[in-house]
Amino acid sequence: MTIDDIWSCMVSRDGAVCTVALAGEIDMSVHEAVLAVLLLEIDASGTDAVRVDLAAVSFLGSAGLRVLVEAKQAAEARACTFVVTGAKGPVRQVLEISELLGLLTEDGPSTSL
Amino acid sequence: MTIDDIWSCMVSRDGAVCTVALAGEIDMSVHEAVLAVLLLEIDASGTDAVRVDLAAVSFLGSAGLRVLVEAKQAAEARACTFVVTGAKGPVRQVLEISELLGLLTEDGPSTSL
Amino acid sequence: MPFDRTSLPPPGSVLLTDWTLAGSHDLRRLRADVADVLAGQRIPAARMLDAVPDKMSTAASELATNALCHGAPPTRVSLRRHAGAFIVDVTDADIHRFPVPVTGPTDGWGLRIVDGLADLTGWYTDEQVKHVWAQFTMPLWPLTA
Amino acid sequence: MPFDRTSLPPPGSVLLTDWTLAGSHDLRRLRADVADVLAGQRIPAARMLDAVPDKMSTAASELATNALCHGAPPTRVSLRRHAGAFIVDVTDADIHRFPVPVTGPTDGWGLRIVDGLADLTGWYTDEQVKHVWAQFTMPLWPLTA
Ligand SMILES: Nc1ncnc2c1ncn2[C@@H]1O[C@H](COP(=O)(O)OP(=O)(O)O)[C@@H](O)[C@H]1O
Ligand SMILES: Nc1ncnc2c1ncn2[C@@H]1O[C@H](COP(=O)(O)OP(=O)(O)O)[C@@H](O)[C@H]1O
Repeated sequence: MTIDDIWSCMVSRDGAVCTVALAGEIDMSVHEAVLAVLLLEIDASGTDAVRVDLAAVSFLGSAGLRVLVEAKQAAEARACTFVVTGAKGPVRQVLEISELLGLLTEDGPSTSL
Repeated sequence: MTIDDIWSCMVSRDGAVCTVALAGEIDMSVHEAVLAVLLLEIDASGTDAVRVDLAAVSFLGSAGLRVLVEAKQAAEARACTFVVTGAKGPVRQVLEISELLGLLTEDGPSTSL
Repeated sequence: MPFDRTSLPPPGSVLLTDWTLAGSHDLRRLRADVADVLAGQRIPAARMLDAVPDKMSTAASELATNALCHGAPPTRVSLRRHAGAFIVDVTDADIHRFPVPVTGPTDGWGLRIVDGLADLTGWYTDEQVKHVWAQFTMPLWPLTA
Repeated sequence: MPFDRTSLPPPGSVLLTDWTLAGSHDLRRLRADVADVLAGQRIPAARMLDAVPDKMSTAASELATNALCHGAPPTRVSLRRHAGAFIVDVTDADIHRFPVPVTGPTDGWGLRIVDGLADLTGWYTDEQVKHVWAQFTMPLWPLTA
């Protein structure tokens, strides 16, 4: 058995903008933990915007999509901006197929990175 | 305003042993997110033991202590081993003052690192 | 609409490997193994693997996730080969509940992802288990002038 | 037992700095600022700062956390100097609820940490606000032979 890095998140803040940088594989075995982190940052006092950086995410499945959509809905309900950045490769493809690229990212469906 | 790294967690796995490496400052503004991550790893199918590595934690306050104690209790309730490692400096001092070093770590109260 | 009625995969495919999953912590290993097995296959000269390993690894993970969440154990995944294509087939023991295309904002992403990635998808039941499958054709090399 | 009855800090201390906290996201900055202000103080020749900045930064954070969680706004933190010691004093506007030592497995760590770190602790109310304070004495250099 080898040691596997499963996932990680790094939370940083620039004034009222909170960035959550996720890494690793976001599947159903970790989606609850990721959602919990995102919802708490969205609810945090002093937060106007949450950016989720997916640059280091190597797998994002349907459970990960659901997390992003639920976080987006929660953010909208409290007038917090929520945006996803850095998706590339298979992660970006999953966002494209699901037609969520426009909803979740700033670059929209027609821009390619 | 500068960008502050607030906290981060990295979850890795070696067979049935899950390691959660925390970093940054664990205070009341992040304790719920940290607890959510720990409880989900404790409950994960295929996990027998959870190790929390505090080596990169620079501040651990009462909210952080509460998280560790609650996680320990949850782990015991499902026969999962829960152990804290790597505490040093002010973090270790807080564990010593609160007399939790023996309960939470393997080295116990009399060993100094 | 895919997954909206039963359909069989093309007959005559050959089993390459299979896996039994105990829980969601096995998904990660499944994804890596699927990509590895595909990367080790001999590819016909006219075709290329291209993004098939990534796509099938995602599809296998999604179908197995559904079997774990909505079906009944055991969850078995097999990878099969059929001429210029590969098939991932996931079985679970619930023959009374089956894939239902859903289009909510938070639900139904699993089947939509598989449909978007695969060239052909379907499901059927036999007496013991339900099969949900997806087929991926290796692209042909573009003809050079 | 500390914090179990009202007591005043030593009289005649001098205010160094104060902060007003809007919420828990200000705790981090408070901790850094407390340590910075202390590091910039002139220290009497016979004494050293030693671990006082770390300890006071933790104590200030704990007392402010309590004011935010259990007291009423505004939460104000002041750092005062008194001869060979520093005092952190946290006020909030709730003069009817006050520190209560608690010894459960999951609760009561805040006051226990402050008690463990500080040399003297206490609380009192005036007409507007409640004060909870902790005093830290700079250690004397050991006498050399
Ligand atoms: N293996 C399965 N066994 C039983 N039902 C399934 C299976 N796979 C899918 N389904 C049904 O199809 C629906 C849609 O699946 P999916 O698109 O993966 O979305 P979700 O899992 O978010 O509901 C599920 O809600 C479930 O009712
Ligand atoms: N500033 C305050 N205002 C009102 N009550 C307080 C204040 N500080 C502490 N307390 C009381 O003292 C108790 C113990 O505080 P503490 O040791 O920090 O533990 P905890 O916050 O986990 O309860 C609190 O539960 C609260 O009832």
